[in-house]
Amino acid sequence: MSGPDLSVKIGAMAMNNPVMVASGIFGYGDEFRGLADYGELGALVLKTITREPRLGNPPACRTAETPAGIVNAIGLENVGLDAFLAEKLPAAMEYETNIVASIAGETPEEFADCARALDQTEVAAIELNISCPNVKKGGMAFGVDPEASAEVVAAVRAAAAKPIVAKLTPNVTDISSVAVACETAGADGVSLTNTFSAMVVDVERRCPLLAAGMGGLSGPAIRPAAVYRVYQVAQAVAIPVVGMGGIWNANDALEFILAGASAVAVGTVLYADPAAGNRVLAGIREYLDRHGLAKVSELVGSVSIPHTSG
Amino acid sequence: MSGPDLSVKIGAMAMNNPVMVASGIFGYGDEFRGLADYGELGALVLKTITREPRLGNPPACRTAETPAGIVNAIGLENVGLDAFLAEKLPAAMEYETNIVASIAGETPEEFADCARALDQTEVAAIELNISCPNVKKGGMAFGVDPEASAEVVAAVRAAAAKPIVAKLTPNVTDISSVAVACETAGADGVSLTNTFSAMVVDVERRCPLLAAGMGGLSGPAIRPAAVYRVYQVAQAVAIPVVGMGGIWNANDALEFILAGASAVAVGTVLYADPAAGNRVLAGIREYLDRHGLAKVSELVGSVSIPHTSG
Amino acid sequence: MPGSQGRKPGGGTDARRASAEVLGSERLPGDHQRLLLKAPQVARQAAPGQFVHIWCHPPDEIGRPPGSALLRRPYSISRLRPPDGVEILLRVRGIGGRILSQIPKGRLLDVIGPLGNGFRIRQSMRTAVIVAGGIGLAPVPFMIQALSSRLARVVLLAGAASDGKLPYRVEREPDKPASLPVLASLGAEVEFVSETVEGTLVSDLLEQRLDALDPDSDEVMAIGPRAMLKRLAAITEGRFSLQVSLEERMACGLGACRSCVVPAANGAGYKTVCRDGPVFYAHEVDWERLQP
Amino acid sequence: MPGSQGRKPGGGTDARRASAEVLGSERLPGDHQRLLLKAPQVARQAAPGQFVHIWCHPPDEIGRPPGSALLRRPYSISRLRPPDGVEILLRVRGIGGRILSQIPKGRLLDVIGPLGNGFRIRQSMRTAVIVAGGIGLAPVPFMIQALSSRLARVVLLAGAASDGKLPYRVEREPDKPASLPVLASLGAEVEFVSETVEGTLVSDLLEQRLDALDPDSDEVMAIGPRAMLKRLAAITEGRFSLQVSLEERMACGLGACRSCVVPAANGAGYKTVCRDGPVFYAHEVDWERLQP
Ligand SMILES: Cc1cc2nc3c(=O)[nH]c(=O)nc-3n(C[C@H](O)[C@H](O)[C@H](O)COP(=O)(O)OP(=O)(O)OC[C@H]3O[C@@H](n4cnc5c(N)ncnc54)[C@H](O)[C@@H]3O)c2cc1C
Ligand SMILES: Cc1cc2nc3c(=O)[nH]c(=O)nc-3n(C[C@H](O)[C@H](O)[C@H](O)COP(=O)(O)OP(=O)(O)OC[C@H]3O[C@@H](n4cnc5c(N)ncnc54)[C@H](O)[C@@H]3O)c2cc1C
Ligand SMILES: Cc1cc2nc3c(=O)[nH]c(=O)nc-3n(C[C@H](O)[C@H](O)[C@H](O)COP(=O)(O)O)c2cc1C
Ligand SMILES: Cc1cc2nc3c(=O)[nH]c(=O)nc-3n(C[C@H](O)[C@H](O)[C@H](O)COP(=O)(O)O)c2cc1C
Ligand code: FES
Ligand code: FES
Repeated sequence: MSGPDLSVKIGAMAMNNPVMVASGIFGYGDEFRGLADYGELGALVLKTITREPRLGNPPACRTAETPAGIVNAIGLENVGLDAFLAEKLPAAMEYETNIVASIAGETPEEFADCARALDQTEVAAIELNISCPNVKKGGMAFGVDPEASAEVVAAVRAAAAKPIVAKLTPNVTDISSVAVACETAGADGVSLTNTFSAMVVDVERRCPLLAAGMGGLSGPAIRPAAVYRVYQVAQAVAIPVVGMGGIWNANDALEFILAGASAVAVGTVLYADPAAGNRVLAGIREYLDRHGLAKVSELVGSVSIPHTSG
Repeated sequence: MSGPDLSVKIGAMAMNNPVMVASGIFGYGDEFRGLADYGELGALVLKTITREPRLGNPPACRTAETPAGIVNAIGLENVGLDAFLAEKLPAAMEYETNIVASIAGETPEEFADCARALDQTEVAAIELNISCPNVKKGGMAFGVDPEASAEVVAAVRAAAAKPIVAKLTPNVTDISSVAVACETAGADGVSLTNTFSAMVVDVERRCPLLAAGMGGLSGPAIRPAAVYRVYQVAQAVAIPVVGMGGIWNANDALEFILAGASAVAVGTVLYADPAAGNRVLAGIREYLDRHGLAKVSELVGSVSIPHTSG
Repeated sequence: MPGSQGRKPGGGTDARRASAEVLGSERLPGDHQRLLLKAPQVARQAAPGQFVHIWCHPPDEIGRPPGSALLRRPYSISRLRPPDGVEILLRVRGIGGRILSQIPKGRLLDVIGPLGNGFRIRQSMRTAVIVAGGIGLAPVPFMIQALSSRLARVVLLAGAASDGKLPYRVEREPDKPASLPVLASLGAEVEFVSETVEGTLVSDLLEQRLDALDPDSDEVMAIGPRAMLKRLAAITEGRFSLQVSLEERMACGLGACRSCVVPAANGAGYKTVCRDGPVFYAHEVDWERLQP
Repeated sequence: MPGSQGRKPGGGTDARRASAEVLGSERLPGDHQRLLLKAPQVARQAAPGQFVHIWCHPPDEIGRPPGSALLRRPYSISRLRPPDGVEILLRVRGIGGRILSQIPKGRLLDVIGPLGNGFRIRQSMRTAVIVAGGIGLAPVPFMIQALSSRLARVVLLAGAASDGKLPYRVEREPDKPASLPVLASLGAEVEFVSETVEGTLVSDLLEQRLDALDPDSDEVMAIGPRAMLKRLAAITEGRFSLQVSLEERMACGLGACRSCVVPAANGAGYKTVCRDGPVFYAHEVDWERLQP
């Protein structure tokens, strides 16, 4: 199809268009097969894996609805690196687009071990889920600390040649400093935001609704908070930014792009509309046509915040 | 009316019930007069004032809608301390309940000056809006830094005998540490959360929708994130916590109470339903009756998060 | 609870808030919808130029937060239908308007109003010249209703981008200015221009007539796009008293939240559209600093 | 856009997703609603015990996030109405159910299904004993439809807290067990007990009959509250093959998100209700660790 140039590069990963699927939403890619043409999208990020398999949080319940959002406490349940390589990745690779693996660990070494193995595969890039707990720091997430984040990125950088994207948590005072630390340590891109820490109380039963107690808020509710964080990070780093958090339609995606995202990812919306990524992509195309723009890259980061202040 | 005991104390401020109106929503109290029986509520917090009058952010536009939320960038427009004392406070004092003044400043001294003057008035308590920019730290909010927050609280504590409530911003890595610093510095209570930093982009005009560029997200969208922060803070401090952020109905308010809030405040909801505070109060009463509880205080902080983790 | 009946919303004690029954809802050309509400509290107290603040969802669902249209929507009072009917005329653009336009007859709407300050009618006034552009025509019927009963003469100069954008039928006869018969029948001399047919702006119409007006007894009242209002302010400055009705995004609608401010003249800070306005004397507004 | 017609949602390429027309919607006792959907893709492929995942809002509004019911809602397939009708039976409790129960005939619903694994019918099976409690009765008509055409005998043991909680009429005649005529007419021997009238639990009914059943050819299929299922698992353990249908909160409904997991027997991690289930053999589930 001719039309505007939608291509985007993150390090060596070339994407036909800026629409990705966010990690975790989509499992290992196979379960949604057939519900939309996922191969049409720029990249698909698979569920975060860890070196060892993990059971995740206790069930009953793991996901709750909140106004225009959901709170999940899946807790990184995953099959582990070996089963991922043997069973899950080959199936995902059947999609004719970039497949991105997402990894987490409790130490930089665990990240590096996963990355080393993935470097031998066909994955287009590796996303680092640094929102997970850092055992050295008593379970505080790596991603809330620029140094710990940089350590993870550096360890992975040393272990793998593939493009690396660091996925940032919004639960920090200064997300830009984390982004800059990741860039300096060698990340090819950053993606944000992961979920906002959150809690839902079952008032009738007088206990947390999620078995894990707390979880992460995603969906349209967080969009304006996520857009602002993308804006802040895009001001601070030179590497591409992948924006996400509540994208529901093309207008939302364009908010992220105008705020500074080179690419965007759809997440929670896929539970309502499995074809949302394609819908968003079509809408971005339509917008570019309507505004007579030849390239999506012309839009990236084109808004700015006035320097006056009240 | 007999029925459950709803009373709450924050320092020396005794409230008949735990439902407050949040700062800023309600102006100086007079504008909403007649749209509900505000005197029935536990306390009314007036709009934040500063020592000098302030114009706030540029207009067109200052408030935007987002999914289940709004983003505002009013920017502390206010009449200043003198006009507040002369004109606004006397009108507000006509409500037959606790009137709380909210103050902000660019230095601890500005806070202290306001507090000193307010200490001579009939206000029941003083709320410190420490989400405002700290000129000494290049405009970073006081509230993101435990030490700067403590400095403000200590300065006000030295200047005023009235109960002091420190209002916390959620835009930090570790809100509990800020709460603890405020408690140690002499606060009688903490209230949270203020708004989440956020941005809305006008995609057609390709600029920020809010004239100020960024603003603060409030409303139901933030509720689960606010409840979790209240939970965290209530675990960390012994002083009463005022919970707010997206309360729309009694169930929402009870989530905050069960998570650890001794009192709650309604904010954004008043723009839809000016009588929401009264509706919430009635619902809390009904809940206590239905559950056979004699006191609302029995509920405060009665949920806990399991210590298992996936 | 669909189609539920008449619970008074929220226990408000203020006569300004009520559940108003939708007595009629009619689609009009140009994506307009006319709603007729049974709102005695509004009908009794309203002045032309005032507005109502409407919760777009069912009143009995106010305890559940909606995903969109969380805030009320301001709409001018378009016309009174005595004894207690109030019409609003909305152009469907965004989500709130769409929801309202789909509410069937018989349902209830949670309405606060009348709010704000309407157009002032000075004692000495004889002729009112209403200048209205586009959706600015919404409150014009009510203005004519109120003015024509008290003044010697009411002139309406109306403009639109094209005839099709209007909710009213345009009457064009040879050698006569185009008219809007529905509005003329309420008691105004009407002249209408469309940018596509006549190629004239409504502000030009006023300019042509200015010399024939008497600054002591005649007054211009304007409502429409900012660009039009700015132009009128420039034309009339120092010569005629001009009242303008402004729009801004609102939250409270009551003057409390300071969402809807516009710059006041003489550096006097900001004024709220919802409470100080929506109608201002042109000299109260700082037109330089007013955003387009 | 109300009452809009048949746009295929989202350009999905999967036969499992379609806009299904609501052919009928009927209020039933006990706050139940029966919806009849025109869903050929479901009707063609469905097995009893499978479910559909429904977006509660208009299909053409899927591009706008709702404030509540952001996730789809899982409902069992209650009955097939050939050639392409699919019934669901819902008990209105929360917001999603309320929205669905109010959708008028003629509107469209965005439905994904059939999803999950239904009840298995072994080759050697002769008698199926269905044990159903409360809203567990929803898929029972479809189960009877499918089983009675292939097995010698279908027995339904049904229970509820009280008669009034049921969507069906209860028939009580002297000296006979209470029955549910609508379900009996589909080809099952029915015995019904209500806790308030008979004072018996449906699990007791099964217990009384167990000795008369043949483990090789007879099978128990159960659906209802967890407590009931737990009891049945205990009663049948090691003696009879038991299939149970479980419920959990879902997000994707497709096995991807791991929201809806239940503990698997023998420490084999978790299984998803949406994809591995909702029907499991009792021996696949770790009943100890299963939350009440
Ligand atoms: C005093 C006053 C009187 C008005 N009278 C009329 C009238 O009689 N008929 C009519 O059709 N319109 C009128 N408007 C404009 C009307 O309020 C907006 O069209 C309406 O709020 C748009 O809501 P929406 O959900 O349909 O659009 P959206 O674009 O979805 O609204 C998004 C947000 O922006 C706000 N907004 C969007 N456009 C405007 C606007 N022009 N003015 C103020 N807020 C806006 C909305 O209230 C909402 O908060 C009036 C506005 C004001 C301030
Ligand atoms: C496989 C399966 C089949 C089902 N079949 C039927 C049926 O045929 N008829 C029927 O009436 N109900 C059935 N249910 C239960 C039905 O899905 C819930 O009643 C419904 O999701 C409640 O949504 P709500 O918005 O009305 O309630 P709310 O309480 O407002 O829902 C809040 C959230 O909790 C979830 N939730 C609440 N209760 C349940 C539940 N029991 N199971 C799963 N999720 C829940 C909702 O999906 C939603 O995400 C089934 C559930 C499952 C898992
Ligand atoms: C159920 C669920 C599971 C998730 N799992 C992961 C995960 O494994 N790894 C990860 O980096 N992010 C995970 N996320 C976060 C999303 O990738 C995304 O960052 C977040 O949901 C915000 O985007 P959204 O609002 O569009 O969903 C998960 C989100 C949800 C809702
Ligand atoms: C329009 C608006 C103005 C506000 N002004 C103030 C303010 O002046 N001082 C303050 O401490 N908080 C202010 N807030 C924050 C609220 O008091 C409250 O903390 C926040 O909105 C979260 O609660 P809510 O989601 O119920 O609105 C304001 C919020 C809004 C929406
Ligand atoms: S809308 Fe709140 S002051 Fe005008
Ligand atoms: S609902 Fe997603 S795995 Fe079952």
